[in-house]
Amino acid sequence: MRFADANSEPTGTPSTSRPVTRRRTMARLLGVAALLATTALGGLGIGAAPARAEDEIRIGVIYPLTGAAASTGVELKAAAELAAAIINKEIPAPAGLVAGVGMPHMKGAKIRLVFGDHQGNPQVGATEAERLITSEKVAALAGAYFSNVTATASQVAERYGVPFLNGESSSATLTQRHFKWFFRTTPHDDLFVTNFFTFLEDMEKKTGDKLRTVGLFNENTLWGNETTKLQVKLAADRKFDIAEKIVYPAKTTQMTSEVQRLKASKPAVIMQSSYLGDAILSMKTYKELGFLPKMLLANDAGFNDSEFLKTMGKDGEFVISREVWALDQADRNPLIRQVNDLMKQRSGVDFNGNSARAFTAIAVLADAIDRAGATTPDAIRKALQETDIPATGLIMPWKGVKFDADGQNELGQGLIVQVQNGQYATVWPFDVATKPVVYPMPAWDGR
Amino acid sequence: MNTAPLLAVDGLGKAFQGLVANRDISFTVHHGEIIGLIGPNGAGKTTLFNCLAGFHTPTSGRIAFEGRDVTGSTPEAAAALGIARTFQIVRIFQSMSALENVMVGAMLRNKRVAAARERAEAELSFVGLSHRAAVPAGDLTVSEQKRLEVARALATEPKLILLDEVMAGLNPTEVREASALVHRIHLRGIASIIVEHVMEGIMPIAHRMLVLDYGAKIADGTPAEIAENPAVIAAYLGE
Amino acid sequence: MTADILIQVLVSGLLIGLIYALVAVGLTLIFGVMDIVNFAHGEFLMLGMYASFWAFVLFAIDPIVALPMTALLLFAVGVIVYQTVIRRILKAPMLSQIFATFGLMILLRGLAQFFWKPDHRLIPHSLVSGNIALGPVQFGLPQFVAALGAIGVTGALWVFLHRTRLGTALEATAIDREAATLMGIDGQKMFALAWGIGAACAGLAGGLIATFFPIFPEVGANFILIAFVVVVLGGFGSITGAFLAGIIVGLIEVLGGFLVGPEYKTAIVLSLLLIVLLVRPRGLLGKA
Amino acid sequence: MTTMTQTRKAAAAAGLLALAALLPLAVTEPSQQNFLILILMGAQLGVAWNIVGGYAGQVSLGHAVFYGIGAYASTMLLLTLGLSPWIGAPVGGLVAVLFALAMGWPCFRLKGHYFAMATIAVAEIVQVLVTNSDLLEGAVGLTLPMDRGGLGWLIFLSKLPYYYVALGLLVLTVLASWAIERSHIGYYFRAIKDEPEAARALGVSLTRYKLIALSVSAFLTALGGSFYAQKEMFIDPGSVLATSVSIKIALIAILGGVGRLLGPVLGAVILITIEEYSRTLFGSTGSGTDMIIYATMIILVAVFSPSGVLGLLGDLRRHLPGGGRTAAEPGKMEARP
Repeated sequence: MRFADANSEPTGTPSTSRPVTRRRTMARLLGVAALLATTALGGLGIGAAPARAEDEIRIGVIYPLTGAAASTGVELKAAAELAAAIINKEIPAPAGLVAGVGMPHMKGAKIRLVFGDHQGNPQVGATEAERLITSEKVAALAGAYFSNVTATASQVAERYGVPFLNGESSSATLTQRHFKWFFRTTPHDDLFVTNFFTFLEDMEKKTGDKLRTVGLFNENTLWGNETTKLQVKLAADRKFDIAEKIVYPAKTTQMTSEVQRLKASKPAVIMQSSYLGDAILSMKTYKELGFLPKMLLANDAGFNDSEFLKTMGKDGEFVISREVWALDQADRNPLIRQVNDLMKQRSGVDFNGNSARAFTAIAVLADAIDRAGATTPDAIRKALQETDIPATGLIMPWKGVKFDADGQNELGQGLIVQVQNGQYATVWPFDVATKPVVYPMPAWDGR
Repeated sequence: MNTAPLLAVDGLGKAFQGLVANRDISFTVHHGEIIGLIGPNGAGKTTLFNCLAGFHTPTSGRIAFEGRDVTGSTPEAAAALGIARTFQIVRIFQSMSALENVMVGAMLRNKRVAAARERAEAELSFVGLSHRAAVPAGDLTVSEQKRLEVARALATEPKLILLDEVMAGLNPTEVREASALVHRIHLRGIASIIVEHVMEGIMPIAHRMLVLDYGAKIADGTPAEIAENPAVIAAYLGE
Repeated sequence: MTADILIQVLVSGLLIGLIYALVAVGLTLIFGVMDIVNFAHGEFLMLGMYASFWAFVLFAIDPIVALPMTALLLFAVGVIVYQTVIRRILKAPMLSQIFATFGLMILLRGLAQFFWKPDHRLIPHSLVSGNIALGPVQFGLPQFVAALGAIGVTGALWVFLHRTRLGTALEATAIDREAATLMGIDGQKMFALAWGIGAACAGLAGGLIATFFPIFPEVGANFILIAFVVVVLGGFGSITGAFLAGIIVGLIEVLGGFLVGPEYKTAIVLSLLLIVLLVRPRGLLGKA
Repeated sequence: MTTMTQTRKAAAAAGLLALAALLPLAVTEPSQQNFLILILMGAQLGVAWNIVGGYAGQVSLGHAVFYGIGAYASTMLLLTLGLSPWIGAPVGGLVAVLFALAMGWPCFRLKGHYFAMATIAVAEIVQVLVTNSDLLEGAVGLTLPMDRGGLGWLIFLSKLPYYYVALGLLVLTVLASWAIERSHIGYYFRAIKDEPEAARALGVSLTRYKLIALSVSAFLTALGGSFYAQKEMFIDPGSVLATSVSIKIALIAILGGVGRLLGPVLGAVILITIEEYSRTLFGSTGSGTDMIIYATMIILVAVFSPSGVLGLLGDLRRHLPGGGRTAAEPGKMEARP
């Protein structure tokens, strides 16, 4: 480095510059001393939990609150906070809602959510879980959205014997670990992928078209990889052809090579798993390169994010996505509308699949804690195992909540929705559909 | 003095992408000899040094050291054989003390730190820097840094030392000291080739002088002969 | 694979490659003038995107129309960053400089999240929305305009550096700082100028990309690795090198992704970089 | 004077070690112990990096590749052959050494920023390959079995044993670094860093000693990676092979002061504390405040203390009356005046 060279010219008597240097050194030292002092204090402060009210039930909630997925994490946090407000009776709850009556068995104790930020990093997730358990003394944990973070964070909970309720991670392997303390309310990818193929078969019957050539287009984290594997397996079982299988690197600058390959393979249907940024970029690239499959089946996530439609406008129309929640189901379940109104009042946005599941996870957990009548881990775990919430108590289109031996909710169901006129309309299962499927996808410029 | 030459350079040439820096240079150096290497700026003196010390691979010709062909060897190999050098612009190890600088040189022959330290102390004393041993090398004066480089090179126990302008920028007293130092190196039986512009420093002590101009050797003889040589005078006057 | 598809792939690669070049020229300029690698360059790009976004949302100014303003704004950001942080670490070791610009990167991301929320934004329509179809080859108008902009900006930068007084002074500083100082060129001013122009280039790139790329606080992370690859491949400090390397990287990335598999596209580009470095340790056009 | 300085230094080291060994008696809460373990892990990686990046001056920003090799090697050996990490970790270290030799041979031809960039490229390529490798379970990652535990398997329920294993690993790494610093190798490293051409003229083979530096550093970094796998019991390419891991390792060393034996330890204490502290206190707001605080601290240190915090302390000692040692490198001036 040239400057270093210039600086290193031998100086005969370096001491001439001493006074100035010393003053500067002292200034620098003061700065760093202040810094060290703060960090030292901080180090001691970590884990020294603030004083807490006697009748407070603490629940640790871990989400990605900074980093690439921060926008989703913040949304999940808002939903969890709404649930807490309802449970704590700060907001009157609609009748019948699970945990809507507060915590009668806990003498009206309030729950307090203690949030941790995992930044999308599995190690940080584990660290946060540990901190929440041991120093915040939470009675139970919820989170963590990303499947790989849920994996590490729930492992910590398992070691400490603290219940971990996961509401939003769909990796099938999570409940194949046979954990004792892990529970999951949402259905997992096995079900979702199965639904896709059943839906395609139903569509074939309905339209008389052949929809047997499928292009797989999934991102390359845990979620996308597992989805790909399931799709390959099910496609073989159900006699679908995989025209192209692409596992693309997430957070990319361009998707032209991906879309070119898809286009060249001429699939009837695309099945895609992407987080928000990639979802937007891929849609832009489809349009740019004039690629139009008959149907685009999205695997939730980015395509169902509140911002997807806001940013895509009419280019986002007619995307079909698997969902766990849809506002139009309110016609069948009035709770959905009522709770969604509360959400909209508080944070200005409607629920989506992710935030509705985050809400539900906290509600289910509070319900279990209330029935346990105590905050000991064993009592909560036992109550969770005994959970049996009917469909009428949920804002989810599920048959209810009831956990199997591995902690998986057996009564979860998936929906398939399609973007129509800027709304997600339920189009499948046909018996709960509010709109017919628009098929095939209309041309990009014919909208 | 041994009859076999320590260093025999035969028809050495070096070109950089067509630009000829050395052409057809031949000479020999005997054990303990002091050779002055002079010539106008750009005559190819430093290039010749770099070829001898393994920093450049000659384009043509051969270099033999103690009868062995060492043409195109690496600097490390050259140092191991016993060819040491200093640099025109000093290259001392800034993060080390004067003593540690010399210790690095001494480690070529003995990897033990304590032994290297002893050796380095001796060499520092030899160049008259003992009192500055613990000083960070960067805090030494230019003249001291030049001597430090000599000590560091001597610590590798060379048979031939290449000194690149060790007297440049020194005051008359310091030049006399430097001349005396070169002479003492000679007394240790180490041959030296000295690139120098400071004639009053080199003429009195050199056994032989080599003169380069435009990359070629134009004269080779005793200092007295060189001073009379018309080609040398022309080269310097033409400058 | 038919010829049509190949041409389409090459066109796509060329377009994205030109954009990479634009992101990279600012980075390489800063390095060339003062030997500092700016890890926060992707964040300058992000700020440029947000500048366009807010101009569009608040004042209904199209990103393309807003380009001069975006450039000016980012120029100011570059100069401020230089005056507040970089000026103080000029003589620090390379490692501390990396450390400082890395901190700057995190800081700008944090500030963006703090003030503008972590949401993904998009400029829904601009003057350059739509597609162009040339026979079998199709591409987006925004990408095309961005690529043209990249050529224009790089060309203008080249002309500035070689044909204007101020630019020549900057170039002289890059070639030999001490000599330039002796010639009466104010080094501090030149450094500030380099940061200003470097940031402005990133800002322009941001403004052009904002017409088709989602805007969010972490968007710089998507581009920074590629930008570094382009700078190194072209040779640190070489504007022409960065321009060439940008195109090469774009073509190789899209073509490699298409032929070998998109999951390996980054690895293909990085392998190309390593191979070039082994043959030419200072990149394609790096100064010795 | 020499013996006294050394005695004093040995006493200080022993005191520090005793303090570290007894610390868990005072810090009993597992999350606080976990915090201490994170510091030990960061310090170990920083000290290992320092060998090649600090002493030898070869700035690697691709150390995650060695970290990942260590984590994957020991975990794969455990999962497929049922080998204990006591065997798996050293094997992983050796694999990392082989990789370091293969990668260093061509990369060491490059200088400065080009070398740093090449190391990033190598690590990123490996991350892509592992992410797409079926054998290594790709992006799904590997989970360690929870059905065993104890010292033989280096899997524990409580934090305390992890603390001591991490401390042991750090001590081992510091000792290795110390031995190198004192031997001719350490002198050669610094010579190569300061003036490579002059070092060659003194018979130092740049390639050989740079490769030694990278290999030792790679071996120790890989051990750190194995430890990570044992502690978190889950690894995937994103958590052990990402460039962000490489950069963090380098930051720790830079923050404390490169080329100084204990610089990275101090760096880890500060960096990990800032990181955890800012996230714990401000991360839950989701407004990015934690990043702002973390980044501001980093910039302040870079601006006010360019040679690391230890460097600043060294400067101070020079300028205070009575602190009369003029050493450019503390601890290196053992010469008799």
